[in-house]
Amino acid sequence: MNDLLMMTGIVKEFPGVRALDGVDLDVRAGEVHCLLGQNGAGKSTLIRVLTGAHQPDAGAISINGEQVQLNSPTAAIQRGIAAIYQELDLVPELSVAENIFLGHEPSRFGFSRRHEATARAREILQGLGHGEIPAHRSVGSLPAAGQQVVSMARALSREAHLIVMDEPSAVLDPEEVANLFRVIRGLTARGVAVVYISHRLEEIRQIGDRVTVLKDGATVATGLDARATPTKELIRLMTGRSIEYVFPPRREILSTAPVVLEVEDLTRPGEFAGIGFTVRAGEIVGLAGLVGSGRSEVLETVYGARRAATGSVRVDGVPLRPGRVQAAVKAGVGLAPEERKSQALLLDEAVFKNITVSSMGRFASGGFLNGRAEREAAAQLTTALDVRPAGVEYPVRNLSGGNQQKVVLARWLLRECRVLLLDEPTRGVDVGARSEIYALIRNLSANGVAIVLVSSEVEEVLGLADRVVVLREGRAVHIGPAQDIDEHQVLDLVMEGSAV
Amino acid sequence: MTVEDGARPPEQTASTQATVTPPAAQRSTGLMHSGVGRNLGLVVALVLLCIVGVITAGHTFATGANVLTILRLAAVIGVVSIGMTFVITGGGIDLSVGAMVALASVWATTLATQQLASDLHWIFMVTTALVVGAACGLVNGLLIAYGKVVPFIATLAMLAAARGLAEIISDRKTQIITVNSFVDFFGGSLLGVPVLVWIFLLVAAAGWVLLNRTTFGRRTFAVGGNSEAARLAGIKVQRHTVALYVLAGLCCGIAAVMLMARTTTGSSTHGQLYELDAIAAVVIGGTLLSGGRGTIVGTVFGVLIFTTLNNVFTLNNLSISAQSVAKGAIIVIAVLLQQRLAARATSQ
Amino acid sequence: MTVEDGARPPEQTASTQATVTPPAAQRSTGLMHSGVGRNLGLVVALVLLCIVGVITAGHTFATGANVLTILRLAAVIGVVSIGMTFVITGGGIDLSVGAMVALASVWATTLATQQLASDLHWIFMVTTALVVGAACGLVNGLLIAYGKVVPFIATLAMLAAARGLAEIISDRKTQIITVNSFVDFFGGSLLGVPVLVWIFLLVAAAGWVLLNRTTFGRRTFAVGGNSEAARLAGIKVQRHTVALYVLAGLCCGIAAVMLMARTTTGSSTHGQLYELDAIAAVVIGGTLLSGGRGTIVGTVFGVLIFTTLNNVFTLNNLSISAQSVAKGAIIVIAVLLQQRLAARATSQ
Amino acid sequence: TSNTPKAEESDNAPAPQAVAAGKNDEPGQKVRIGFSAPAADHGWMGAITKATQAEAKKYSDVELIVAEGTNDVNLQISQVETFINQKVDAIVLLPFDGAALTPVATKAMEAGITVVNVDREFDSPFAARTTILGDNHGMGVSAGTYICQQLKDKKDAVVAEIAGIDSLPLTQDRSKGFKEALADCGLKVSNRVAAEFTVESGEKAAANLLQAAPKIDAIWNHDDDQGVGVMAAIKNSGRKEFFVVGGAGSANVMRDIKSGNSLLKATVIYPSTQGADGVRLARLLVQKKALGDLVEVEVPRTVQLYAPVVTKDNVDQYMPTAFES
Ligand SMILES: Nc1ncnc2c1ncn2[C@@H]1O[C@H](COP(=O)(O)OP(=O)(O)OP(=O)(O)O)[C@@H](O)[C@H]1O
Ligand SMILES: Nc1ncnc2c1ncn2[C@@H]1O[C@H](COP(=O)(O)OP(=O)(O)OP(=O)(O)O)[C@@H](O)[C@H]1O
Ligand SMILES: [Mg+2]
Ligand SMILES: [Mg+2]
Repeated sequence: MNDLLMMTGIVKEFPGVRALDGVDLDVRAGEVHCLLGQNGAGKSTLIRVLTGAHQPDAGAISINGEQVQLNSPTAAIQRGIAAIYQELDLVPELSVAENIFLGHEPSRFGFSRRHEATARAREILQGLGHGEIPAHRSVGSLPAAGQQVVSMARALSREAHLIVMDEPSAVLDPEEVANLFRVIRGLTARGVAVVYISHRLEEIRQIGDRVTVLKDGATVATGLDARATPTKELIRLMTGRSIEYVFPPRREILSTAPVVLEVEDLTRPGEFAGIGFTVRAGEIVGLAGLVGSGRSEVLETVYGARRAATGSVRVDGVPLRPGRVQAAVKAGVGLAPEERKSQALLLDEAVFKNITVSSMGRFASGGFLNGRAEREAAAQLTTALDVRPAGVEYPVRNLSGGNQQKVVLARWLLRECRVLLLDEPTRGVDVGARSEIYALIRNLSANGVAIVLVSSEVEEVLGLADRVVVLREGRAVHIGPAQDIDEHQVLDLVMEGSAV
Repeated sequence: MTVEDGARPPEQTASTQATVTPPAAQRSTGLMHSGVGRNLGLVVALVLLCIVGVITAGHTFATGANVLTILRLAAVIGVVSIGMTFVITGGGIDLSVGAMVALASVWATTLATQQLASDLHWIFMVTTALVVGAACGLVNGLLIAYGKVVPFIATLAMLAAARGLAEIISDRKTQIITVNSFVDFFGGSLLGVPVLVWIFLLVAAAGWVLLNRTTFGRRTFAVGGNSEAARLAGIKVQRHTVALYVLAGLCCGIAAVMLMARTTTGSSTHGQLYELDAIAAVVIGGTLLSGGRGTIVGTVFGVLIFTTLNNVFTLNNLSISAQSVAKGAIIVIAVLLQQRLAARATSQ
Repeated sequence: MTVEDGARPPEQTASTQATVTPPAAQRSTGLMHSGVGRNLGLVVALVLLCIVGVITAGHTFATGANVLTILRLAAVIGVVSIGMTFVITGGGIDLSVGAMVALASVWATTLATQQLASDLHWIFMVTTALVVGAACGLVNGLLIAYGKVVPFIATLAMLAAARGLAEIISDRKTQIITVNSFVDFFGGSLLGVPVLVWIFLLVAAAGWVLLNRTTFGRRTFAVGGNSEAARLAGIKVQRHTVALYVLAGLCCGIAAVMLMARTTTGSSTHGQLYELDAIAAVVIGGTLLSGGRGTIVGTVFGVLIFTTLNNVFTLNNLSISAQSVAKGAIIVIAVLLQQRLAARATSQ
Repeated sequence: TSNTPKAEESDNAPAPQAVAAGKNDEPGQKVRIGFSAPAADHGWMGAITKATQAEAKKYSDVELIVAEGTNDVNLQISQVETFINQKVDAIVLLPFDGAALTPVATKAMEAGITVVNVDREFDSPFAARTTILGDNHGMGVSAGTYICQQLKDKKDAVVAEIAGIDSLPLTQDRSKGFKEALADCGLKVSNRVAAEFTVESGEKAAANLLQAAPKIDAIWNHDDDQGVGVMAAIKNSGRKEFFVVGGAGSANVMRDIKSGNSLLKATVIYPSTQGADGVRLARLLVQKKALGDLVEVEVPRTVQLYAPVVTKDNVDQYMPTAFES
């Protein structure tokens, strides 16, 4: 018994919500301890209590058998606890190196030693397999995945005994995840403990040692063997029910179905070139590719959020005015963007306002809004997607990460779109809600909506899409029916770009 | 399309309806609380001020005439502050309000305009003021939305330019209004309440409805809260931004008309430092300077607190410098009070 | 939010702005470019202004004496603006700078202080001014960091209170400095350059080093850019915020000393509207009003542009009203220029 | 008291007039007076309020209510309204803008309150019972005349002007008078800058002016408080080829003139005791007393104060009324 960390009976209340209601967690040195739970179960809150970001209302924390009071992030850092938070907590204006060493900058007499910082940052990034990220570039200009790497580097830059990782793999593609696991194994080999949170159960099996399951703010199981415990059992513990975690059956797309979306020769220098594909009514086209292959850029360009250098986008045969979101929206195109916090959510607004913001016209007469109708429509969706807490008046800021994602999705489900562009729609969403989202997407396509789906989980792309476009370094290297290709072939394609 | 069809079997939802979630009823009272709580501190601050007023100058403070005096004073800056609330909620700021008031008042009282007004109808003076205000607002809005000039700088430039223009037009002379029908109408009363106060009430009510009950208001929050998200949600962010500044300019035009009626003059020195007064009222009312959160009711309270403070000071014959110090202290106390009470109300 | 987005070129707003991993070398020249480019527009604006000055008033404008006049004028507001740059970069704002200058100047020129100074050393006057400035800043900082009063309101309150206090202490009299050693030292020159200009240069240089080369500076960016991230990284955000306001207060103390030397007086009317001037200089220099991005060099340029503008106006005997209009137009032009040039420099 | 510049001497030297004034000074019916003036953002305006308060203190039967100084006419109107609500006996009003305060002053008069208008004139005779004015135009004329006298032989003399707040009508009046007087002797204003009545703005304006004009023969500076800054700038520039005429008449300046070793050779008085006189007249009006040295039994409608030039020769005469700014 060498418990590095013991948390017992942790309670944390927010106005109106008891996020943690007696959680127990024990972590041993050198192990990867996985934390499972549905969206809103309280995982992130527990982590924030552990890192001193939140003060618990009750409960005890001891480290190496010694009772401690973690009343500030500094206190936790001094105890050797480092974290990668779910919401990337970086300073966009500062450089990569500065972010990594924020709070413990190499310095002499208060003067920062920038060369040392840059050198050490490079070292750490190299160790993470990302020597290509320039240490002096401002973090705000990195893509989400790059920022995630910086977050990791920052956690590693502290001499920590315990590193907490809150959904680090959400923005990573399979190759990156493998790389992450390599790093984690290196850490545990040195006796560092890792608390690992993810909604992808296969990852738990690959990297985890023991599992603790949270449900509704309480520990429902702890010390489970990460490899031996059956998936069914884990899901039952998390959700209180058993879910068949499968993709809904595929329907036949009629070749007579009209082409709704036509993308032709779309190019943005430096991002992607010569992208062309079509989507029929009721069809789902999946974009596969590594992080940085330009999938998000393609979607945003189709949507008009970026202006294409060349090429055209047509909806129902009518060309869209390039670089105009308005034109796309008017033509019935919707985009659920990749970064929910900065691109999608109005954090201080109520859930229902976030959901109806793109369909306000429907609830307004003469510019006046019918608040009741809005709330009802929103409530219907949040119930369908199992957003917790269930009230539509709740400010989105206070929702857990996964639930925020569901709110974004609900916005576009509400809007009657002809074309729906979904960028990582299930990022951070728990297994239960995930299968519900799959069903919803299928349902939409069954009703004639043309869907373009971007996901870093190849399994998801293949499971949902009718046709797959594989991108590599901004070029389409393969377009074809999803049935004709398997996961390995896709992975080969995204990395090599050679023939199947 | 088919969201409704998309909903899955009902039992599934029911079974996952978790226990963490408090019942809907409970939450809605919580929200009620925070709704009141948001302004509770302001109400308390205002009531405290009134109590001080009654104790120290009861015989005059608590009279109807004095209340009307306070309201009349509040009316002009109040209307400006309503416009400012929109701009700030939408993530901007407008330093040019005072200058716009001055320019509108000067333009609406030029000989030519007054001639037109006395020949035909005073409505021409009013229209001139409103158009001038709105036009200045339009320039602000275009510079900010399409020229990408930061609001602080664009409106600071407008401040300088509009006041300079007002001076040039008026040749730095105070222009006296000779159109009696104008003065009679706006200087008069309706049901015992001055027309100016009615205008303030109307503008505040219209502002409240616009901000809280219309798509325009909803978009304002969205644009101010996260303009990128608003853009991707299909809102015409730039056009909306322009509209917000035009609205603020329009409010300045209305305020100019009110000030013209009150002073029977148009002058390039009207509206000095209104930008600070208005922003202070808006911010003390609880609107976030960074945008995305705004409250008309709070702004009205903010204006009333400042004007009542002035009134109580005048009644009490405090030394002028001491007034200044006291004002600083009272502002801080009001904000601290507001915070503590709001926090308590929300946490209940 | 709009504030910053407004300033950015459109491509940058789209979140995942990047090219397919350009090589590091290429990116680093890009950075160089943007480093120069960031101030290129300001340089061009200043040069244009100077060209106008030379053309319209060549015989007087381009003289060494006139350059020194401009620098002397820039010095006081320049020092204030350096302090303001820190506060704004750290995500705050300080409206009380002018009032703090006034209070510090008054306190440092009371009979008692001057007596002490003439008996012992003028350093006592300087110390008094610095301590008063820093103390006011401390109050601001404590109210904002620990009292959680929004900076706008807290410093607005300080504005009222400090000016009122200055009036009480001075009894609204202009306090004339009789300590000759003080006036001689600060009014003098060193190597042909006025001491005041030296002080400005020193403060600017120290500010640059502090902001760009020390952990304090890095943390200022962090606190202003994402205060929650800074807190989670173990930075004592509240303490840092207090330090920023103390720094601004200290700069006001220095500015007070400079103003005392220039006018040989202390007065409660010193420093009027410095808040607007300083914020304008800082913002035109490229510091983000919403925090997280700040540049001392830009601020210095901002200050120089405004002072040169005034100088050129005066040399040309322009009427004040016309100056006002022209000023508005020139500010906008400078910003637009700056933007276009910066955008081009970055996109290359 | 009378409307001559010597009026205030009666306070310091209880000489002949004291008999008449003394009678008036006897405590009578209690008088509540409201006083409102623009913001004390410069020395002269601060001195006005101070002198007014000091004067009121001298009378046991006067209660003075002072409102916060403001440059917002809206607020000043409301202050007068508050005085009306308080049912004061008299209001001494130095309006930020005379025309703008006329309606509310008229309202006060209609409510039976005696209004005494100070310094900046209303545009209706019904708005005030009595008006006390400085002579802004006369100030300019006096300054211009003095400069003409001093430069009588130099036809191409360079005369510069440092005005006060340029957006105020009073500044316009002063400049107009100055220009007219200079024109009489064939001179003109070669360089004109405007400051804001504060020391700091004076220094700034003067520093720029000295650059703009490499050679100057005379400078008229409208306001002595900003003059402190002007003199500081001049000292800094090390220039000595000209002389300076001040305005308003602060004690500092008078001491400078008296010392004789300053470039400041003269100043034109603009009395800062107008508010104080206003209080006195308001008291007399309410108590229905007459003005001491006049035969007339009513207080006059208008009292315009004189704008004499103070030089080394006559400075002692004016020292007592000078304001400490
Ligand atoms: N600051 C806050 N204020 C109010 N409620 C909060 C706050 N933070 C979290 N909550 C609530 O606490 C509960 C737990 O949230 P938490 O973020 O810990 O969930 P999670 O398990 O991390 O979910 P996910 O998998 O979606 O990230 C949620 O119901 C959430 O709405
Ligand atoms: N690890 C990295 N370091 C630096 N830059 C990167 C990295 N990964 C990607 N980029 C840059 O980001 C750009 C776009 O990345 P982005 O993540 O938006 O692409 P994506 O295909 O949409 O992937 P995702 O699924 O993560 O959204 C790429 O063109 C590349 O220049
Ligand atoms: Mg979470
Ligand atoms: Mg992407």
